[in-house]
Amino acid sequence: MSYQHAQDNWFAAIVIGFIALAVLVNIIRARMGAQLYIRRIPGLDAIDEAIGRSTELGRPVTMIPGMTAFGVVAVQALTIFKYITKQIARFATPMRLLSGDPTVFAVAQEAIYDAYNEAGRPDLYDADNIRFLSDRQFAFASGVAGLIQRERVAASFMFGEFFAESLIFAETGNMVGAIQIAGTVSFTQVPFFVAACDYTIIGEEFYATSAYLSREPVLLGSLVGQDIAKLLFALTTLGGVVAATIAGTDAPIIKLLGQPGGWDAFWSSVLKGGGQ
Amino acid sequence: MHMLTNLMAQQTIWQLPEGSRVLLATLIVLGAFVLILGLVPVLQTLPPRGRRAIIVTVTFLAGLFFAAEFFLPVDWTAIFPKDDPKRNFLTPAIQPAQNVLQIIGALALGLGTFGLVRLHLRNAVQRRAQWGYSIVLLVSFVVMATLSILNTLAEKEIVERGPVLKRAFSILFDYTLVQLDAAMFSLIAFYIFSAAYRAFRIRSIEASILMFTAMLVMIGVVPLGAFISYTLLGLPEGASPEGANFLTQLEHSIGLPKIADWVLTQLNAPAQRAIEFGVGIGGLAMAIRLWLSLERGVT
Amino acid sequence: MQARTQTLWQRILGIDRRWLYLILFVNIVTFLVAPIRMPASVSPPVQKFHDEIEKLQPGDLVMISSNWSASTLAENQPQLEAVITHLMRKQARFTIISIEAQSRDISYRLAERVTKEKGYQYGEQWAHFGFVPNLTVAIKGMVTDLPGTIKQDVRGTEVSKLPVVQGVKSLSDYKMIIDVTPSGTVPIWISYSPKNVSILYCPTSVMAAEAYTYLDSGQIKGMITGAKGAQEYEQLLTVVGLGTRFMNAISFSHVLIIVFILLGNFAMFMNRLQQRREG
Amino acid sequence: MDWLLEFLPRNLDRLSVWIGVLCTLAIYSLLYRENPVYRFFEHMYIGLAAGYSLGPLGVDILYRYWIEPIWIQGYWAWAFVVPYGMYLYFIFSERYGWISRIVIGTLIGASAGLFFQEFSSRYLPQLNSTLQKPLWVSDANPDMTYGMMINNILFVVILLSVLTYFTFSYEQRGPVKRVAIWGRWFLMIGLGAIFGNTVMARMALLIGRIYYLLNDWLMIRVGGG
Repeated sequence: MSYQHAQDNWFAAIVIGFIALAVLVNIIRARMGAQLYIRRIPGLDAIDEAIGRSTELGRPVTMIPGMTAFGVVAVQALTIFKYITKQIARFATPMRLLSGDPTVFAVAQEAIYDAYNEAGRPDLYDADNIRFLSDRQFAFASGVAGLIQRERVAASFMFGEFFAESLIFAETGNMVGAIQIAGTVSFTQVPFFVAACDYTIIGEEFYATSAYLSREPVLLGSLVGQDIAKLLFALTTLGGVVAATIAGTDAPIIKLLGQPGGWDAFWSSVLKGGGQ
Repeated sequence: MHMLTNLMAQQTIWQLPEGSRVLLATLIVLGAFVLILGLVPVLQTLPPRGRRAIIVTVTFLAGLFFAAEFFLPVDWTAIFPKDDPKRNFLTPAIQPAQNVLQIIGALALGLGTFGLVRLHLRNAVQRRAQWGYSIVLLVSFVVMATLSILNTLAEKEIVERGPVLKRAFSILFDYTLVQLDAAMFSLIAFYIFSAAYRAFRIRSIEASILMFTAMLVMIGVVPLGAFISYTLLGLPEGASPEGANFLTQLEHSIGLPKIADWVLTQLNAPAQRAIEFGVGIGGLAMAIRLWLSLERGVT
Repeated sequence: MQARTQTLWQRILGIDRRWLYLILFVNIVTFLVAPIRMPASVSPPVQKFHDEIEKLQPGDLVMISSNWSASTLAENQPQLEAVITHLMRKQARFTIISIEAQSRDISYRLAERVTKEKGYQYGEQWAHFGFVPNLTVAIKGMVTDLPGTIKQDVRGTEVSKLPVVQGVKSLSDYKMIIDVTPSGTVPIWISYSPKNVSILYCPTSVMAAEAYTYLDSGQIKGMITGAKGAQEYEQLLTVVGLGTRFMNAISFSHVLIIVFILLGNFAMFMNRLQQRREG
Repeated sequence: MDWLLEFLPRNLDRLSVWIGVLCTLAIYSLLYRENPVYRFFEHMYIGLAAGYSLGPLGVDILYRYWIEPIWIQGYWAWAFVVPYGMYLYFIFSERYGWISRIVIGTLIGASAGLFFQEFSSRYLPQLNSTLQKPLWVSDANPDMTYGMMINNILFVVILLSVLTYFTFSYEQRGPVKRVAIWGRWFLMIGLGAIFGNTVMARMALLIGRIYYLLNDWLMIRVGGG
């Protein structure tokens, strides 16, 4: 059940092409000045409140991308942390960024340095505040739990991909009374964040976060494209189940819509028809 | 193209001749270091715009390689032999490309470790608060790194695995590190209890739904659920008989284990799938923006 | 705001979490030791597992692959104990193999204890092959030349000199492979082991979901899922083992959590009521 | 007396049990509060973990993918990979820092490019399996029961309403808002189910540890018999 190449089912190429088009067209539209809307995402409004509290108490803010391996999710998490860092730079609030992946750690160094620079406070940047603890899941968790308790952090931001250790972070943060905002694409960890954090950003909200925070036209435009893509998924689902109801689950159309190897029969019939 | 792969298989241009391989290889590696690091002063003369152009180009090319390999048709049976049809001309290069990423990952690990050691060395040298613990970390790091590297080399049969190495490694890895893993992992059991106690209150509709489903599943998945449903309440166990009427069917499907299973497979699965679709689409849009350097993200 | 003494309900609501931790700990210790039995309903995969072993003749050879260590002890140890007990009952011979030092030590110690109780002879009726670093390579090797691949057992005896595998040249001389594991090793066994050898599977509860397709297709002949499956298995064997104890402790920890959730809600309700009454 | 003799760390096997117990108790002390013992073990833990990784994830990878191909097999072109990767180390330099971004750019580009395959193989089969859910018992699907029909309809309804909740670019109001709220409630059902289902696995972890303390350390026989 997996795709090595687009040819395993050309529907993949069609879907990706459609989504890419929808995203790019709307990015261009946004750049040309179209006014785009984004709905409220409650947890994100609390970021400023959390930063404010940290500043008041003079205790640090932690940013935890967890064990997220370097990739699209990690870059998004770092983009969010960069935004948060720009905010705290204004008040010179202390921060710690704790990563469990060395590549993410390396990129985070750059991102945070940039954030302080862009906020006009390069003097506040201290490389020691961006830390790689361990790439071993629970060694990392023990380090984070210890640090959260020792430094009695006032606000904790957890963004990225998380595994079983999520609850260790969230509960220790809760113990010291930190305001906690978590955002993750890992569905299985969402319930634990919901139970232990003040606000939880779920699923795709994670990718909408940077658009919401920065209101950059490119990101808002992309979001419109993403909504169109979801509409495509919804319509495909509706159309597909109706087709399956009428013609049965073995109907050729169902095979064409994303079943690995589903186009083989189609191609062979076309090729045979053409060849003879 | 097939000829080219054949050529590569015979190793005429890519492979050094057998005889003086070690010396030649060493020279080439040294040359590569001089060449690549020698580029740095040249790169440094670029204006900011040129620097950005290089980064954007490199990003695009790296993405293009993997994207093209995925999208290009693979059944070029005229070019490739029939027994191996699932590839295009880029496919043979995928494994080497993955290896390059692995090597960069290993170098990044060196970077991360360097950062960790530097922080704690500074703590120790400058006698910052709690510097004693930094010493603990450094000592355990040095000892374990030595043993672990020796152990890896012993696996490659480069060094001999003496009894001391074997014992010491086993004590530090099997009896310390693994035990610490298990202990830290099991802490979650305590935390799951306190989190449930605190959070599962009938405060809002959402919190109540969360609480009731969690409790239902919790009871349903352990034998106690079966005990309550089948022994105490006397509900019929197992699947309902063929052609049974609606009431019998209902009776057979309201045991707690059945309901818990139904919630997990029929109610949880579509919600999870919807989230997955959103995450996939969001990730795809992000990947496109990063590939084309459309957003001022982290680079 | 003047300081007021807390009511009982407020105290319950604001209970120090350390009390919760202590209560959970004590609860688990109690139900681990307490001799309470709760009947389990035996699920089809466990029944199939049991029937498959019942088919063994005395002297048949079984390979047990044991890859768990400290973290998943509560799920995998009851499985391994129950399986070995059943194999000994059927007078089958068995050998154990692991993929890392950790799981080798833990499974060797366990098998030694369990076999000693029933008077099973090491070397004659069972043996431990130690650990192989790469499972795929090891299975491929064992299929062509078993003694040459393993070389020595865990006690340093040459495999070719062990009576238990006397005359065994290949993995295909075995009747059955039982994989007791917390990780994804079973696809490797399925892919590389000889087709005439049937495979049984003992995963943790988290891993079990992915295995149902193999069960449907008959690539694995039976499955014991976590401690819960072990309890069902023990019931089939009519013994009270670790599975029953562990499952008891798990069941009652669930009860504890639910009781506390209800208590918390009740306290919240009463507290509100009281506050409203006080105006 | 016999018990005490057995209990004490009199040989290496026993000592290893004691070490394991010490580690466990030190970690558990965090439950009471952060303390010097925990701190000691935490730092030791991170040191050990960092040291351990260098073997399998550092030396092993470099040996297998770099040293072996060049020096033993003679594929000289690999020589350029490590110096290029070394650009990453310029990160610590203020002046040359930007050079590390070339390598980071490579990594970002690669992960973006790889995402196309990940997207296809992870999400499209899921989409396809959603399509195989007929909503009505009919001749086209002879094996279907009324139970399956209800489940299929529920599946599609939940999927679409949760998907509606996750739209961002317009104001959700009227019927759309109602659907989105339902979507969020369905989501909570899913989350509750996962919570409840995970409790068992986590309790098993703790029971494993407690069993270790009781059985291996205190030598209290639990179970069996």
